[in-house]
Amino acid sequence: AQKKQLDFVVITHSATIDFWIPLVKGAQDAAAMINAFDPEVEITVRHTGPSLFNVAEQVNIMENVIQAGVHGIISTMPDPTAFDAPVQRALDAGIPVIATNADAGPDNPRMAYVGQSDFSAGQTLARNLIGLIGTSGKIAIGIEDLGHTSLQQRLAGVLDILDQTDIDYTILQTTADLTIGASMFETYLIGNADAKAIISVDANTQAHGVVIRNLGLEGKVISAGWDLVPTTLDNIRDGLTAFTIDQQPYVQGFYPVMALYLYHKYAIAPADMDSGAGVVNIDNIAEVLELAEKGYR
Amino acid sequence: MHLLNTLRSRREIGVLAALVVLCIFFTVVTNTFLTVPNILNILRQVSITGLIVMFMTMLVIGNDIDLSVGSNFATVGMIVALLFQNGTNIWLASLIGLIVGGLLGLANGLITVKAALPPFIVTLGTQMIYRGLALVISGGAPASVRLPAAFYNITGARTFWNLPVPALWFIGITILAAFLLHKTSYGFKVYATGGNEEAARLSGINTSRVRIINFVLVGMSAALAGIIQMAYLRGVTPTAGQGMELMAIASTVIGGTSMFGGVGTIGGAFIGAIFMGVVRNGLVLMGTNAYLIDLIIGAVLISAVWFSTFSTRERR
Amino acid sequence: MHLLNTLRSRREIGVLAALVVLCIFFTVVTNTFLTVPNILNILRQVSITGLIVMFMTMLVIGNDIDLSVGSNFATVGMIVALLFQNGTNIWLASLIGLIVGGLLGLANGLITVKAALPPFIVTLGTQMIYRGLALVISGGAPASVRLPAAFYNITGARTFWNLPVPALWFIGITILAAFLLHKTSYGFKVYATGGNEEAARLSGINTSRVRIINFVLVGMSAALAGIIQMAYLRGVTPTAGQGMELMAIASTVIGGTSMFGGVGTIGGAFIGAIFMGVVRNGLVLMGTNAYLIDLIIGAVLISAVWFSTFSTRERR
Amino acid sequence: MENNVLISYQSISKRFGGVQALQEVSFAVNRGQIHGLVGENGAGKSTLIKITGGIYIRDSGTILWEGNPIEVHSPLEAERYGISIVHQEIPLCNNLTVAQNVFLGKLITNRFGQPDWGLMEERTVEVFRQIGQDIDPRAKVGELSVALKQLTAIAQCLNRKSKFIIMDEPTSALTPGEVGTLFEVLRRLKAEGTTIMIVSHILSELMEITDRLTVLRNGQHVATMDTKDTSIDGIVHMMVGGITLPPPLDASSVKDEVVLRVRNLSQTRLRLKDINFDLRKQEILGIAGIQGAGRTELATTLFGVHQPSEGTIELEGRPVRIRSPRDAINLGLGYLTEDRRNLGVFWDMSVWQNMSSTIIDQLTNLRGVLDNNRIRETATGAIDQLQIKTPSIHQLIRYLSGGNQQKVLLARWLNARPKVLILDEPTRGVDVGAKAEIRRVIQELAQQGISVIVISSDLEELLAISHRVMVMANGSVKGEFLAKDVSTDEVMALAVQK
Ligand SMILES: Nc1ncnc2c1ncn2[C@@H]1O[C@H](COP(=O)(O)OP(=O)(O)OP(=O)(O)O)[C@@H](O)[C@H]1O
Ligand SMILES: Nc1ncnc2c1ncn2[C@@H]1O[C@H](COP(=O)(O)OP(=O)(O)OP(=O)(O)O)[C@@H](O)[C@H]1O
Ligand SMILES: [Mg+2]
Ligand SMILES: [Mg+2]
Repeated sequence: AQKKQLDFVVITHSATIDFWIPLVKGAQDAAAMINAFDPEVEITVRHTGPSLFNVAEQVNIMENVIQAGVHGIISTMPDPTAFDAPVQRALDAGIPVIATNADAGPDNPRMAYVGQSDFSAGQTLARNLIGLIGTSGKIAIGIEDLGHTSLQQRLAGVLDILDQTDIDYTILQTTADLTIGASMFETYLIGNADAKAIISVDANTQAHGVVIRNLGLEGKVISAGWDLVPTTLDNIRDGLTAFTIDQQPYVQGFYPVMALYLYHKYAIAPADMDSGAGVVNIDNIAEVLELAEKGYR
Repeated sequence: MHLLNTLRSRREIGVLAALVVLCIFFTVVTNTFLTVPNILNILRQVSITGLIVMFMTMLVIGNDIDLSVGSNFATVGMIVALLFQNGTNIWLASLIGLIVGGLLGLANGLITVKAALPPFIVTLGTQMIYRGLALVISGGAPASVRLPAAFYNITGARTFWNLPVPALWFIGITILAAFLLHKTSYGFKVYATGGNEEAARLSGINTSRVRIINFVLVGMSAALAGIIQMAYLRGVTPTAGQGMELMAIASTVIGGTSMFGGVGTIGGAFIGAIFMGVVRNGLVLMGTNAYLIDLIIGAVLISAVWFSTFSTRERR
Repeated sequence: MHLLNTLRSRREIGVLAALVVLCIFFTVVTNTFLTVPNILNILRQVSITGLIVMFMTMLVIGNDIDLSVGSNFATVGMIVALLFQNGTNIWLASLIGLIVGGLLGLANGLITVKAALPPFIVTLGTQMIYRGLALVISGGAPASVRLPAAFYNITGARTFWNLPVPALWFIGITILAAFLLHKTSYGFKVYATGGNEEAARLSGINTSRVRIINFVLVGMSAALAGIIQMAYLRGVTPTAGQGMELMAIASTVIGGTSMFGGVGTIGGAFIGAIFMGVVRNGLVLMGTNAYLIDLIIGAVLISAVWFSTFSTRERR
Repeated sequence: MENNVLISYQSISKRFGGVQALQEVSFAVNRGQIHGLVGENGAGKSTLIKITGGIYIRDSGTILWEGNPIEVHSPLEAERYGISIVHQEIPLCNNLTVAQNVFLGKLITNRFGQPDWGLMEERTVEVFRQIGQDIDPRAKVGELSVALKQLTAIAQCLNRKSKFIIMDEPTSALTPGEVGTLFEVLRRLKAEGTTIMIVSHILSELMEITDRLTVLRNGQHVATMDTKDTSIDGIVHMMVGGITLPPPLDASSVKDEVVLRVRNLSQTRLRLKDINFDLRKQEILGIAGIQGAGRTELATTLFGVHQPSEGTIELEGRPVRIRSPRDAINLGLGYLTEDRRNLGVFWDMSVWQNMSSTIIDQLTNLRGVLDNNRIRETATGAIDQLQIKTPSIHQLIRYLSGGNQQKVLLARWLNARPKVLILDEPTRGVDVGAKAEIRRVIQELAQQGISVIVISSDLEELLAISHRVMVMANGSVKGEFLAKDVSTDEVMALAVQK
């Protein structure tokens, strides 16, 4: 019999960074599993998006994708309202939409959201940090891009906990450029010899290692942050960075494809799912490194 | 009429031909490119930057440049959204937004002209300042708005047989700009100022005023774009519009405007604005790898500018 | 000697005075600014962009501009890191990286000069193309490297009484560039080309060659910066160096180089490069609100350029 | 008598850095007269004019306009008083058409406030007809010859119908015929009551057209007198303290050996047709013609700026292909441009740098490192030889007067030691003293074995300086004469041939 062709598209807000590799792999693995399991369908998964963070451009791309006529959209929605209209247009055109990784909130007509709650993940980081440095002292918090919704949410989660302690924090805008990021932390640590920790709410965490090593502050300053970037994992293994928060993006790709399949096959309504906040530290680093190698983490 | 008139010049013919070739290519390789909804889609997508391109073109013809439009765009969108959230009437808020946009442009113009500094550097500085403003007033958080229908309908909606309103604004502003640049003495003064500021001044043209007005106009167009974008997306992020200035300048130059001032048309600018939108749209429709899209756009940009200047290049 | 010589001109005096005022200010309001480790820190921090500023200055004096250096920087860093990861000897990999950087610069130069297109647009296009290259070859993933000590020691380390090696490279390249621009006939030709390309050509100067060599030099300096940066950070991200071109150009202009070509010095460029680093450093030491930093930097940038041109502004 | 004065300068002073451009200059211009302003290069003529036009602000002194002190801060204000100026440096918008330039800043608009180009184009044609030119009002000024650009600037000024017209060297790019027509227009304006002040380095012109003359020297006022009470020699004496013109040429020094042989040279785009001539060793060959004759085009084609579409060029008996100015220089050619402002000077560079651009590679030691001693020797040598007035070799050329700038550029080409030197309008805008010096230098060069081609619109000078003259019109050669055998009228007759 003729197989039913289902084209799904993953749209991310900065399609060219490798963060999405596990997410897309999760989606493709799910498609492969279904294709093997169900002889009646043939699912394809394609990944697209603006090359760098740009909400307006992402909306344009979503509109173009709707125009091209696909059978399901899995999209990050790093803006509370911008995606309302295009998602509605997709639904009107009979294309189901699931939000992944970054959510626009329940007012958006998307059918479901799969991903980490940025705010609670921020709280998780802060709680773990307090476990290491106590409830007082000075720290710096780096954020790549002021105004980026997810990052601001994570920051809010971190501050929510820190504001209940005596910890004195300074916020640094590190930009996505590691040189500037490293300079900012370096300058901060030179200016604040008594600082206890530096943290980042994004992949700029990888810059911590160099700074701590160059200033000879190994063991004196705690480093923590987000995402499983190779350099960050190396830093954890080398004892320069204490821990990093993993969003487990594999799940954020895998589950939406499953949900879209079930929607097309049995009209089962997709449901929300929390992809959790995995903490990676010296205890589980070996295992994570191995999985990251394979593209699952 | 104006458009037709200005199209006669050879510069636009080159890039118009390139645009046609591009459209034929996309029509052949995708089966969705040449459909009414997609054409409307492209028009809508280019309209936000396109609004700015018109006055950027006028500014560049006057031999200036503005790198701060993207920040201006975000700041104004943010101001209007926050005023509205705090209970200001949306029409009043928009008016204030337009005025603020004009004032930010005025600041660019005054510093550039009165302190005789290169506009590239001045507006690079104000790009950072205005972006900082957007961040400070918003605290870094995006703002969402639920606009009254009357306002939404004339800014962000799709009306009249699904025609996107932003595209109508774009076309309206294009006609307005074409009139101003090609049919009034103000437009003539812009060409004179950009062609040889010294000569224009010696013959009694107040070139400082022309240049400052140009900056105000481009500032107001960025503000208008910011307001329409805010309405269309029903909200605004303080990081909106980054890199927009470069795309606006690129469209301007693709449209045949000389970066050395004195030469260019609104008709060309219109084609230039559409051109960039068509490329982006077509590439996504083709399912091009995201890693390659910017690379291809960069190459197309250079080729398009080459095309648009080819016909007028001096032969020897 | 060269530096001292070039410092005599008034343009640099203005911005040097501004730099001194700024340093005094930061010394008073913070108690860590004027300490040896912090000064070394600033030197190290400005060194990466600073390397590029020197040749960007030469390029701008020749009346060109390069917006693609940040992408070139990332591409080369990435190529060297990946070659090394795949078993290539790091010295060979670095040599290849430098050559690639030079070739990317050569491409900019050839397109700009031979197709007679504005360098702003050409290098805006190649900025996207080279960034695309970095993304394609890396698959978007950052690469980390464990470099051999010998290589690390002469690129990224801190040696000789904790002196950061990147800063030594920066100073070395500054002296080299000063020599080339101010003491050789090549430098003379750069000034002539930037001052009046037609007249230079009629004097028998091969202006095309001068301009293309300038592009190659700035490309190679971006490559060198990319390699040193990769060594210092022990890795590289494909998104590195975004916006670097604008900071390099800003430093160039702060240092007294005219955006219209023909005027500028390496001594000034050196001060300009330091200036931007001091501002960033001082603001962070002061604990300035992150939301305000870019805003302040933008304002300081405009003021600094105003200072550096103030003394030479034409009186009437 | 007093109310006969339109404008009166009283103790005007102006200083630029170390240069006292004007020092307590006082004189008056009478209503309805043509007033000549003369002085050597750098005497302060343009400075005085720019002060009148609101471009520079004087340091001290008073300007009385119809008896009342006035302050002019901008060209616009000058315009309001009815002062209109043709500046020496011909600033025009090259991107605009002739009509647009003529009406620049003075647009005629219809009742909707829109520019009425049709009307303005008609008027432009009219104004040009007055000065004896047929013009396409829609031609882009950037594509016009230097002469037409100058006429456009003049047309712009005439079009304003001002009370007081100032022309700073309006004739420097014009041929005698054009100058004649222009003077007729000026006389008519005078008859209509317009006051005119005019600067020129061609004193015979001033003797012909002016009623009164003011002489400036080193920024100081020397004298103002009625033209009929003085003579060219008298003025020269006041300006520079007397000059000696070089002795007439001795044709016997010209060798038979042909250095440059041009055969059937054509350049389609530049409308050069079938040009043939020989240039002998130590010969000075003058090329005469009116604007548009194609003399500059011939010179730049020989110099490798353009490629000939047909024909051959032989240098010292060898056929050569000249692809670029670089090639030309290597083969021993030199070319001094007629367009000093745009194609000659490096404005932000010093005197020595401007002199050295053709030989910079020779002013280095082994590895391209500049040799400061040789640079200094070469530069000071040239300054002495050409008597260039500059405080030092490091002075920026922009601070030199026009004539001295011209001498610096001449030095640039002497330094290159060419076998064949083409000088395009070498004495344009140069004062009498410097003219004589440049003439002397040209003759010395020929004596030293260099062959020189001189293009000049000053026919008298051309005939005085050359061994032989070649007349061009419409891109082809119309005739060739020994200079001593021909009169200016005979040459002009050929030059205007269709
Ligand atoms: N903007 C300026 N800055 C510095 N010096 C200047 C400036 N303008 C003129 N000068 C100097 O003032 C003096 C008078 O110059 P001016 O141009 O008035 O001479 P001129 O009589 O018009 O000479 P020419 O016949 O060569 O045109 C010269 O020494 C000149 O170098
Ligand atoms: N770049 C150009 N493209 C096309 N035509 C040109 C160009 N430059 C000059 N011409 C034309 O070539 C002809 C000759 O130019 P030009 O008037 O400069 O000759 P000339 O004999 O050197 O005169 P003069 O030196 O007295 O101005 C003119 O008709 C001019 O319009
Ligand atoms: Mg003068
Ligand atoms: Mg000529």
